[in-house]
Amino acid sequence: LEEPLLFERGALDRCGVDLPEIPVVQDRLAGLGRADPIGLPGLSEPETVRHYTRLSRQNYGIDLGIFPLGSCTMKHNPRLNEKMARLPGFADIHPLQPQSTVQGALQLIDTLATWLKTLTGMPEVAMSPKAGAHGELCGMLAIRAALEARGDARSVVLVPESAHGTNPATAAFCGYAVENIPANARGRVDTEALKARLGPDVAAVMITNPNTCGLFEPDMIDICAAVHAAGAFVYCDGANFNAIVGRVRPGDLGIDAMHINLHKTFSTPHGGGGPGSGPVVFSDALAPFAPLPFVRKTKDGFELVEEMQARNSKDHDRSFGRMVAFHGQMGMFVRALAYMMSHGADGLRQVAEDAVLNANYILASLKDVYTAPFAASGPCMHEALFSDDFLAGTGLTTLDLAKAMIDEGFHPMTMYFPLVVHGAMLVEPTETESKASLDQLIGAMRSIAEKMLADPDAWRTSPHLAPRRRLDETGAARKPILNFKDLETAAA
Amino acid sequence: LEEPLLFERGALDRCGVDLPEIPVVQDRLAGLGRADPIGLPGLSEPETVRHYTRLSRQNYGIDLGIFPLGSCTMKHNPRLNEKMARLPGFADIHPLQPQSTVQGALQLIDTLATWLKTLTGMPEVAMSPKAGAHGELCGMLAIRAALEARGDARSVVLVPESAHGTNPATAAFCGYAVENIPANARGRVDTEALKARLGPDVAAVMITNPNTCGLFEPDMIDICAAVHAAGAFVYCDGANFNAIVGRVRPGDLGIDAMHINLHKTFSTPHGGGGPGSGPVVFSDALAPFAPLPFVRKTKDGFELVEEMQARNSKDHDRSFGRMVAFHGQMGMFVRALAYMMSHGADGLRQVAEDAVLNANYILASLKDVYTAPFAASGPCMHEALFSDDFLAGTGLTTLDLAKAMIDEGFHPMTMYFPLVVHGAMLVEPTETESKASLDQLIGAMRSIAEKMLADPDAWRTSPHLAPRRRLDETGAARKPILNFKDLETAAA
Amino acid sequence: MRYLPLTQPDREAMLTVIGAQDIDALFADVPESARLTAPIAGLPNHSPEMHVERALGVMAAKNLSAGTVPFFVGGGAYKHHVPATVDAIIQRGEFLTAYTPYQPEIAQGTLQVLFEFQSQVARLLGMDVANASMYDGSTAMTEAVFMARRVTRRSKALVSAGVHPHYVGVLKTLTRFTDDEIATSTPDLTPGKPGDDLDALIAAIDAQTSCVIVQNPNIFGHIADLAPLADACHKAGALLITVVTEVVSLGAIKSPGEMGADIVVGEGQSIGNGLNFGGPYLGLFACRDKHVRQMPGRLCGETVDADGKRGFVLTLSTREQHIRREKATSNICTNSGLCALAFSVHLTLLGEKGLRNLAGLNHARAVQLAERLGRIPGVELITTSFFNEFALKLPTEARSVIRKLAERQILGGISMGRLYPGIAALENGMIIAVTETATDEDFDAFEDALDEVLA
Amino acid sequence: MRYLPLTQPDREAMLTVIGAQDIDALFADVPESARLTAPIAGLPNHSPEMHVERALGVMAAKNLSAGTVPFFVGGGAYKHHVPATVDAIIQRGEFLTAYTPYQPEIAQGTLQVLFEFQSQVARLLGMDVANASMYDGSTAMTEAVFMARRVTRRSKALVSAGVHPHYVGVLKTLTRFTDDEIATSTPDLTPGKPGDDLDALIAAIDAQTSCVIVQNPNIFGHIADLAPLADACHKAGALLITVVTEVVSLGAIKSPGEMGADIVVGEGQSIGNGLNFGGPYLGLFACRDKHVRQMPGRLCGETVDADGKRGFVLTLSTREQHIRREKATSNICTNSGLCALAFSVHLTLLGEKGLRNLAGLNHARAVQLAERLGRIPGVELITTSFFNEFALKLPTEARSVIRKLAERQILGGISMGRLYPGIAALENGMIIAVTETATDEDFDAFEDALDEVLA
Repeated sequence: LEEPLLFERGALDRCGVDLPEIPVVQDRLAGLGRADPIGLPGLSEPETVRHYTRLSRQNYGIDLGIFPLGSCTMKHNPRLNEKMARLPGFADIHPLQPQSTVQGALQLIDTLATWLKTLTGMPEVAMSPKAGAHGELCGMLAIRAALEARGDARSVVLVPESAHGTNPATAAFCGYAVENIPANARGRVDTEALKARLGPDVAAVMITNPNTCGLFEPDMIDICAAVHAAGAFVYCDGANFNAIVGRVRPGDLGIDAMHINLHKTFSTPHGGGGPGSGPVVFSDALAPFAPLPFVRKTKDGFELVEEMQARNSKDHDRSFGRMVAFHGQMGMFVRALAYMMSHGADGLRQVAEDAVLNANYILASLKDVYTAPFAASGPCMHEALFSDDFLAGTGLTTLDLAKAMIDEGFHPMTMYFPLVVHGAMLVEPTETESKASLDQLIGAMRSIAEKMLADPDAWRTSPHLAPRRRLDETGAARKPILNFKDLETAAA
Repeated sequence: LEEPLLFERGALDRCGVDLPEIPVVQDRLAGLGRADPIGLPGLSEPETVRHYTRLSRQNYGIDLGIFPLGSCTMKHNPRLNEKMARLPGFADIHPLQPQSTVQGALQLIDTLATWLKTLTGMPEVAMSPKAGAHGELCGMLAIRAALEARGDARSVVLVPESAHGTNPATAAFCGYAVENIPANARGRVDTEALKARLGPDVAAVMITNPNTCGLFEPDMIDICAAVHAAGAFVYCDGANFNAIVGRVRPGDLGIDAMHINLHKTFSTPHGGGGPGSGPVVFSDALAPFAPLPFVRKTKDGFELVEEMQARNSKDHDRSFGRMVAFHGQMGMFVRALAYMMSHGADGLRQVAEDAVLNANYILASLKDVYTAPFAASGPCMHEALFSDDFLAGTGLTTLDLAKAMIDEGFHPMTMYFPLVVHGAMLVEPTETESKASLDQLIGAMRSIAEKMLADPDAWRTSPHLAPRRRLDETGAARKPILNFKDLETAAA
Repeated sequence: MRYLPLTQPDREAMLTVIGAQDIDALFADVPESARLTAPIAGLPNHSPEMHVERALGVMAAKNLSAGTVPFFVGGGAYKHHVPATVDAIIQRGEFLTAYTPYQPEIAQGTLQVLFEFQSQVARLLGMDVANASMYDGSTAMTEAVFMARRVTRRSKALVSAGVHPHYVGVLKTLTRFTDDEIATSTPDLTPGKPGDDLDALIAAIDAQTSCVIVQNPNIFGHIADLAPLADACHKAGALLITVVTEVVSLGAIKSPGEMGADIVVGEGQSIGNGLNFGGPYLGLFACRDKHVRQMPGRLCGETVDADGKRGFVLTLSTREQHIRREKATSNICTNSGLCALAFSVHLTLLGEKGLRNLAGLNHARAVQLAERLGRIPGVELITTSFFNEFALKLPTEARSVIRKLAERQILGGISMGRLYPGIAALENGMIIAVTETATDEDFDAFEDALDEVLA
Repeated sequence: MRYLPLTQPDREAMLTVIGAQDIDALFADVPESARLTAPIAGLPNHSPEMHVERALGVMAAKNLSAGTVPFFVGGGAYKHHVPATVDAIIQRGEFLTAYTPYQPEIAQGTLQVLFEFQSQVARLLGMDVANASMYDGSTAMTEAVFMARRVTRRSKALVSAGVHPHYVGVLKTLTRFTDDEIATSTPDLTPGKPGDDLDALIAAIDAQTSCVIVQNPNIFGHIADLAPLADACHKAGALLITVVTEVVSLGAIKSPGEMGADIVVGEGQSIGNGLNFGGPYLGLFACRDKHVRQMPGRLCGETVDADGKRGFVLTLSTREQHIRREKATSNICTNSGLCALAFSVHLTLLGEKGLRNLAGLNHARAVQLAERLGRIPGVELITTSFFNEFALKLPTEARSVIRKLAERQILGGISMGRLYPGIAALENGMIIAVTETATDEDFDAFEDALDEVLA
């Protein structure tokens, strides 16, 4: 059965809640009462449950099978985390309650901060950024604030061409010109080109490590030293921290700032697109510029510092300001801390090892069939990169292969990213897949590839078994329909 | 993707829990330690979630669509009930805690008891029976205890032929011979036949009202009076109480005992087969024989009376004893009370009205195509009865029709019950279906019937679109495989 | 009325289709005198969700929940830690809101779970075959006695003094009007093997005996080797029925099946299910292959579909009341499907390794506490071989001790006076259960409080 | 390690396939000096689920949760009753554990929900088109300012004194290194229309003005007719940006769209989402059709599949950073999908009728409390036209009053001293929010306590 739109099912006079009676009062709406119909269809509770349950079954989630999106990191989401985040002591407290009534919440934030600082080997952390890209912004704002504080106006940020698209967008947002640094043949930053470009106009280098080809940047220490010598800062995109957590502390490499995607490394759920959470760790050089508010341990408990001018604080004394209305993604903090405590120092190290092992197993098992552009240069980290070169001449591409995987019951890998590799396929299994699950994926990918090479014409129109066949994305963008317009139907 | 058996997936050394370290002690197992492998495969937590999530998707539930099983009553299961049942104050208390520490739990049982007594118009209720059939047993035990208490050994229980199969089974269990009473042409008990059979050997009459044809027994008051005049008791099977709740108090009809399926009338979830809960209301004549334990209101609070001999209780003074280890299905009590409070007296009346209206709408909409054996005798109650007579000559039966409905996306109705109608199809929509949902069902049922009559041969092998085609039930019973036997695989 | 989708215009349109003037016309069969013309008096009208939550929340808050205090109550219901995953899975609508799998093609989820559950239970209990669950341990035990009668065609059941007295109570109630003879005795508090009357049972077996029923670990936590009893039963043509109320013990001690039991019943609450003030719980029932057709309750079996694919169905339903009516093996109709699912999920998370560790931990912690409490002056450890539960003899009446502990916010166990009212010889007895959920701080608090109360 | 499925034999077999000697070989690219050879010091090792629950439970118990006390705190986050159904649905694994719908064929669930969400939000705000959500209200407001600059090619933003000061703070932070000019002012406590500087704003609009930003209801709960301001903006070629932090108000008062706003942003937490100590929340963003290609954030659009069936996809991604990189309209990447789902489910349960009733109830209750508190000697009701939130002027510093109320277990509102530190003229101000969750007993307790504290 197809599930109609809410607007086709519901009606303005239907309702799935019961409310107490409204006391009669003289209204104080200043004549601004809303008179016209809003157009919001309602449903009774049973119909609501059914509508959304049916819709949910048109979705794929990590609970149903492997979700091997490279650079997106879809790992198991423990239900313990969900349970903890729903404790009334966390879920039902207001951000502006008196601080004496939220000491446990502040303690949780402080505890999580300690874990993040210890795992990264960095002295400071800003907790409030709401997502990875928001964290990048936080880091770059601190860098610019630090440079301005020393009166050093610089104008350029260097970004390797394999970077996440958010990196250049963030640098531009902070008023910097962006220059790309090329990759070398081994899929890493061209260190010599980078060093050559450093100079008094360069404010920062934004570098992803492990990078978006799934490779560790071996020259990282060297690069950081060179950047610092040139008076600039190193921003590290920490999206792939899950590959090295517990095995490498980014602080030991010399970086100045890095965001951590709690939903990637620390398993908070993606929920079909968010919410995320992107705390940023800072070096001593940047710590004074970290944003407000922040939690500070005092002799009696914990304090939430919301405003610099009102207090004589020694830390964050040159904070660049507030990034969000309140204090960050508390719900995600609880989940991430539950995950960290569950794994502990030993378990988090195992997380990195298993994530890397799983990715290399896939790489090793498929590189005879799939083109693996950097496999010759050694092991990968948490994700295996392939390209569709092996399909040359068939007229088939990465897209066809991805759609064919859907018919086999798998979510496809990341397609066409990183941009440095043509027809890229980036496969990230994560540490929460079993060997049996990987063997199933590998078997399916081998079999599809072999069949595509044998009979290309049979593979141009997948998927056939999904809730929908290929969707017309061009048409959608050309004449966008972004809203259900037919008020009459809804009112009927 | 097919989901393998747990035993094919798991292994003895896999584990999805972490436990604290075991302290070293001198064991006190008297040499009875378990040495041999048990053979229990384990899975990590991510694999466990996936195994059961995938399995769940091979199930149909009321959350996905209408579940029109007649006499089974599948209505919306509110999530509020689930939330309330999980409050630690209800879910995390032990049945043998001191009574002073469970006063709220006893209050809840007492409150629910008050609702049940008020809704049925009966003076007493036994809360502990674990399901409807267990409630029947409770009622019949009380009847036999009451008869024995007055030294009146009777040997026969009369049961109409349309009764639930549990009724004769229960009567037999209590040591009674069972005699069937025929139905009349209007689908009701043949009152004259019943009265004619009454006599000094008859202990009780077990009667379902509304009956399993979905019809109200119009002579109920008359029957009860006749049974009482003959010195016997009337047990009413309350499985269909949802059809009359708030519109008729069974006590006003003259019955002596009736169980109430909390999972039917009051929406506690069926969970794929249970748990149920079957409190039994009693008349004054039977109240002294009700089982232990029971809750009594005292001046300071509530008391759980567990043992007669230890106390000088005035009520239940001739209790027939204990039916279960503890006090009944507390988890279901919380859910049922949440449902009752949500509806209130006005809402429960509306429940019965809408349930009956929905059933009659189906009956009226399909009786021109489907054979409706009792439609001529007037409206039905909560369920509409059809038969497959209209398929005569096609070689198709109720079973084929039911399986065809699966392919249309619906759960079929109850098949071949009640036994009084050949090829019976019993459709119970419940009050929680919308008109749109009923129209969809009616449309599909009409369309299937019309197509079956037009081209019978196309319809002998449904379903085709379900997770499985028709299953070999005969083979399963002939050589039962009830257990995964291959220990080697699991241990591998 | 948030649960009712029909609107007033819907209702009117439907009445028109039906050809009824109003809703009352549909209730025409109800005798005039029994028709209620208004909502029932004495009950409130419908309530917003918010108000229901508030009212029930107030009741819940009046109870002292196990997780908030040092907790040592057992006696047939045990507080174990249940992983959050278990509850998340059983709340999937497809499991929660499914009915008995009468249409197997669209109920393979429930059916495969039941098949796996049966397999897990059979292995855990050391038996050939288990059913798809029953109401609880006590009713399962009663069903076992009836099954033994069907198998042996005899009707005398010998019940060990170590069987949970509530279970015995249920058995007595349900055999009150049958021809079964139930022979029971009362335990005493002799230190060492409380409730262990195996020798007396062996001596009492005769040609009329259908079955002997023992609980292991018994109500006092005592564990025994049942093999000699099993031999004696089999020699006399009787069945050995074994009851297990703490199934976690089977990760540490020999299963009843390994010791020769013919029918094993149990309370499965310990795995996957919460305390819930006594219900819903999960009756386990297993037997030998040769007796399977005399078994009560639902059974799920493997088969194939029309395409030859493996699938599962409810089977052997010729034993059941909807087919057999008054000749059914039992009047039982529903099972505890959702509790069985919870059990199965938890046991899958544990696996062999986890169950053994969990059992080992329970045992070790119980030994630690037993030794600590046994050193309190005047306190005597009665049960010397046990799994995670043991009995103490106190220098005073235990009921009041338990009450005083509760006043100190400690739920310290069960007084035998509550389980065996009116038996003076037992009133100083106290039964204490220790699971993995008890901390060292809980031990300290308990020991200190008991010391204080007894001082 | 309950979350890690690989066993040691698995790991060894896989290393063999890879051809690596050990796991360290896979980390060969890491410089020797940065390789950690053991688990990181200073952190505990892995913990059983039971222990994690206990530790976090202890922290949670140290907080005073809103549902347990009389509660009147608002200021951009509101406690409303969320039906249990909402949480049950968002916990469905298929929603909870899905990623951004990059493969629309197997993400129609998320996509249809987003399309419905966009449609609901657009109607609620009275606008043509809404996006699929943003981080929160404050970041959405900042994005609106940037969008206005793109549309108007001007860079001066006028911010009303009634806008939430934290929102203004975020805007100032994020424009610190851009060319934007942000003109703000400080509100005062003149009774009647606190924070209402519409006339001054109209006067200040000039040819450099890209946008005017007003909040309605504003931080003091005051509501105003924005139509004159909208006209003034449009005459000057500037955009009117309206912020709504309490979206339930839109069930009672005219929407920003109806009053002429060009961009409406909001905090959607009020519907479907809990307080969560400030996050995750739900940024709403809506605009007119003509500006849609300048809009930030994800958009879901309707299309058809290869068989012509209706389906949904993410669209207009040419605005986004993964395509545009440094030329993107925003660096925003994730949205608040799960919070948007919760919002959409709750709003579906409410429907037009339920939302209007809920809003009516909030307003009536707020009026009742405002009138009661306004009668306390020395207390002045500052906000005379409001929805469910209003400001009081106390005879003393409000911060200490709030603290004293908290000591009495009453969460009585927000002191303006906390929101506007260092501004003496505001320090006696207090902002009080009233929702459907407050009972008459809560009102009594609050009034009595405030009386007592001020006495």
